[in-house]
Amino acid sequence: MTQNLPEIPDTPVNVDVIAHSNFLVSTGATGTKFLTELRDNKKIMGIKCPSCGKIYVPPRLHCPTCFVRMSEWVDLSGKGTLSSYTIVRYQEPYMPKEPPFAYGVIQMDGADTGLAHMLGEVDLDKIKIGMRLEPVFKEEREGSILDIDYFKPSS
Amino acid sequence: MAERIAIVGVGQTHHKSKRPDVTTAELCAEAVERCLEDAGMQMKDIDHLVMGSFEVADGYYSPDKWIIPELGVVGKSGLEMQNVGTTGGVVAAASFNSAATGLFDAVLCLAWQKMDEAAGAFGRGGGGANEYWTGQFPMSPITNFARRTYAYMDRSGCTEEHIAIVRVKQDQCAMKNEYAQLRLGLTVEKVMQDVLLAWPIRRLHMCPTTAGAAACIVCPEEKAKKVTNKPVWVEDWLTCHQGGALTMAEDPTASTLRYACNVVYKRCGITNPLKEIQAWEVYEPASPAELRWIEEVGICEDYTAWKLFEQNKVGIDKEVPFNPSGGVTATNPIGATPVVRLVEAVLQVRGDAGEHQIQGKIERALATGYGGQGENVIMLLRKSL
Amino acid sequence: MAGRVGIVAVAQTKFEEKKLDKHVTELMYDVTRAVMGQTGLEFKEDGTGIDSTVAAAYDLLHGPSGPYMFLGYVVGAYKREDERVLEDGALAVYYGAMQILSGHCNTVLLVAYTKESLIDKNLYEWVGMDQIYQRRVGLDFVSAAGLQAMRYTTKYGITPEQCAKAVVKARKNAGNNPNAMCCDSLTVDDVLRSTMLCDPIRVLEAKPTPVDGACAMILASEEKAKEITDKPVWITGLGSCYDHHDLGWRDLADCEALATAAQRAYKMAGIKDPLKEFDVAEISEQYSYQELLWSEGLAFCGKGEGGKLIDSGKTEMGGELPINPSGGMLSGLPVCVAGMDRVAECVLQLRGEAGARQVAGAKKAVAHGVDGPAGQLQCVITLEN
Amino acid sequence: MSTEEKQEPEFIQFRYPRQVTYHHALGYQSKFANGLKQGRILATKCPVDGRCTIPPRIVCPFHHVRQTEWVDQGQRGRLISAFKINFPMFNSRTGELQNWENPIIAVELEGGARMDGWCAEMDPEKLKTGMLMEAVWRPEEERQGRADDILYWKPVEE
Repeated sequence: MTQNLPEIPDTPVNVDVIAHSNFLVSTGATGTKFLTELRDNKKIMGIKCPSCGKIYVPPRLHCPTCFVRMSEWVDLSGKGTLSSYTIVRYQEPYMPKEPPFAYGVIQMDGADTGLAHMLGEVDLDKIKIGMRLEPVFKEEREGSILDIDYFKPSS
Repeated sequence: MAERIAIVGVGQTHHKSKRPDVTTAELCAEAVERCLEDAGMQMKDIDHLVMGSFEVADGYYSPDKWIIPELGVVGKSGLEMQNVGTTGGVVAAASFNSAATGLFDAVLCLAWQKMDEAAGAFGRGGGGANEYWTGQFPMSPITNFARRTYAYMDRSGCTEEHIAIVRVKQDQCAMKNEYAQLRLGLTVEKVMQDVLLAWPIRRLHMCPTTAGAAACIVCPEEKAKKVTNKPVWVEDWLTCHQGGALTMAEDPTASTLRYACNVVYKRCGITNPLKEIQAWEVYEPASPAELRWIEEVGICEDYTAWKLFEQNKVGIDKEVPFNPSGGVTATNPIGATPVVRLVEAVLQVRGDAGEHQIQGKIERALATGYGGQGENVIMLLRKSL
Repeated sequence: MAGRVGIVAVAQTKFEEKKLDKHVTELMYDVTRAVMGQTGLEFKEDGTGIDSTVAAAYDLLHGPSGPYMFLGYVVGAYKREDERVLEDGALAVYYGAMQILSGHCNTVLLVAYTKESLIDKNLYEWVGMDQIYQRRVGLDFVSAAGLQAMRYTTKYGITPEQCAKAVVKARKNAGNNPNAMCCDSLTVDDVLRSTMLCDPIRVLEAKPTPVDGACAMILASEEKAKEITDKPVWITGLGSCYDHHDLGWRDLADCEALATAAQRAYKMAGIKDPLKEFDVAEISEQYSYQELLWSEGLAFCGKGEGGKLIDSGKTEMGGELPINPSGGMLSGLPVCVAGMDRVAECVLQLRGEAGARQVAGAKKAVAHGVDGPAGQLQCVITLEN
Repeated sequence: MSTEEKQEPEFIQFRYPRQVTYHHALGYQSKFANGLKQGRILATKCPVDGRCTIPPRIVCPFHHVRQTEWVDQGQRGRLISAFKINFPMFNSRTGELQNWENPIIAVELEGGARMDGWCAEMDPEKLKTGMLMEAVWRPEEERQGRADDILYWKPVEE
């Protein structure tokens, strides 16, 4: 019975294994507050560190440098300045828009950080770092960062 | 080199089945806050982090990146370790190694799992699958332990009722542990009537799905003595894995626990483990596993552990002080579970375990991590140097 | 630091687009047996062989159920110390060195393997973004790099030509490296004519993908290293550092984390003027702009001077500090393996065994690894012969 | 597996449904898969102690030697263990969640290797350790070199 079985080929075989998942994401009390404000009041909120005074958006529960709990919410106008952008020209199934479209980092007025989101209502060739932007909200909102449809140039 | 190291602070979350009120990162921060408070330290005192979770159940690639800012440790060094069920064990081992280099004053060891978010993570052939072959069978930790227990019962003469007694003992311990997730007030009858998942494993026999995190701070000798007056020394540690050497079909009883314990006992001069180690926190993912593990750590002869339960000799302040916290069948945030074991062992050594504290002097405690099909991490703690 | 850590053997596979005829264990086998052959070390239970294995691998990329646990036997994990770092391979070297510095191990086998051809790399990296905000808007590591590139080039006036030069240099250098995937004589114009991928990054300016391959090495304590080989390469400095995860929370044009990691390593190694003191650098640049930006972080030049540095020709072969004589990631290296392979390339250089890509008389080298979006986790390792 | 605790409704949660296909290159295991396509069960053999393993392994985990010899394991084997799962699990061929009616068994083949399989006998009570089992294959044109190329194992009279 022992042989090296030449009659069975060594031809490389490739097997596809399908893996499913359906992960649930908890946004937590802090995330919920931020997302609820987006949904119900079309408002972008920042959160302020009681120790260093910095205002963060999107919020977290703890200050990333002081490690103290943050609970003071700050109303932001939603307006901001573009600090960087990129134009996506490849397609992936997880993208919310058809390429080409632009992502930007928007330095929010009244906050110490920027928010990474999409840009819209703008000629892709005319995007400039430093341009002023304001959010455009979706008509139907569900409590997600995508309730902001995109940021557009403000006059 | 080889600094002696001690654990100067521990913290864990109250383990729950669901935590919609926090993100995974916030859950970790909760354990870290408690840990720092316990040690009387601040985040700025920490200079290195070792962290980890079972990434497959997290649905994340490298979740440390996202969690780091929540912990206020941007700008610090660190790394993420992972090895399925033993993740917490390798995280602890890595934090011990890092602290023992003497390069850092304080190393934070953190592990977490938020199982309420991991729907179907194990339906994908987790916990027992070579990625191509065994992954094609509908295997899970449940089926693994069904086989393991079947083999154990076959060889030992232990019955389903004995396994139910084990589960009841675990629950009795958990009832005294405020951090435990399942505190049910079980009886043998209740366990015997529970839903059968795969004979002889019932739902109550398997570890629950838990959202929880645990952390500890490890310091080299000099720093440890400055920080606290009750450091718990880490006498030895060992990761000992099976590495897919045997599938469940090949040997359903494969385990490296006995081998690993013997290596550690030899290095530390332990000849009578039951006498020399006064508290045990051993990772048993299913209640029948506790029987086999008691034998493998050297407490009794092979295939006789069920008799100890029959004679009511296992539990807090009993002859065999095994898993006073209630163990893994009460609480199982997978990746974090070995660190929970470590935290509980530290509390026992310090005498701070509260209601489930073992009375009498505890000089040594042993905690383990378990994963896959018989991978083990051993952590041996000591009260005095 | 008392005692040093020596690297006594390195091995790498040829890096190819799709190794469809090879299972991932074959890649692991090839490289680990090669380093074992070079040193004569084996896996032995009596303690005379290799003490420990540290792997660097991304489980989610290789299978749905924690596959490393079932592949570990290939690298001798059975009944031995076996841990896995869920980061870039450079972090595995970092941690492997700690296992030795802690006095816990004398010899450590390191292995990093990746088969990018298994799943879509972009999809996999998208899962590495925070799940509530950045992942939801569809950002992945490519678009994160696009944002960083745009910010960096705009802030400091870096020209597209300067970035393109990094690609031209990498591909030219790769011609001297028999293991490299892409080696051709591109011109700056060729690069600038290639399709735009994610402004300002063009297709040729991104790391080719998919790439399959593996890398292994053996670390040993000072005493042991001298026994094993007469050409050990010493690890003189180690540093790692985390940055913010949220792309809007840091200035993408300045890589603070890398600067901190580099300073940690340089302080340990006593390096004051890296451009002068190092003879060769191997860095992980997944995109052309990163060679310039990482050069700044590694203090080869001042902030914003990365463009000038590449214009000066100092980083070409034969220049003052050749960067990536091997071709680096732009010539095609798998993620995760890249960091360890950078260290391996430095070792070859310091041993004078780098063949056609040898930098004559190299004595000190620096290797760099990176993980996370837009270089969130950085690791720097300095080496000396 | 636990008793459900009451869930607070006011926290926002959402899901990421995802399907990932892993393209496994079997490499040295290809001969094993090609064997399945031909209706044959092969195993690798350790040159030191002659132990046969399924799935095939590139090195012997215990002796660390390269395993290059292939051994045909025959079509029959003895039952080692059997169990039935009473909850749905994913099928990796279809990617669907399904109930598994057939018990899952382990058999020790004539060649000495042990492997998993499904059993034709639905009643676990009728399965006895040591029973002789025989492989029942999918039609040749449906075989893909996968575990379920063997549809199930059926008990045979001795």
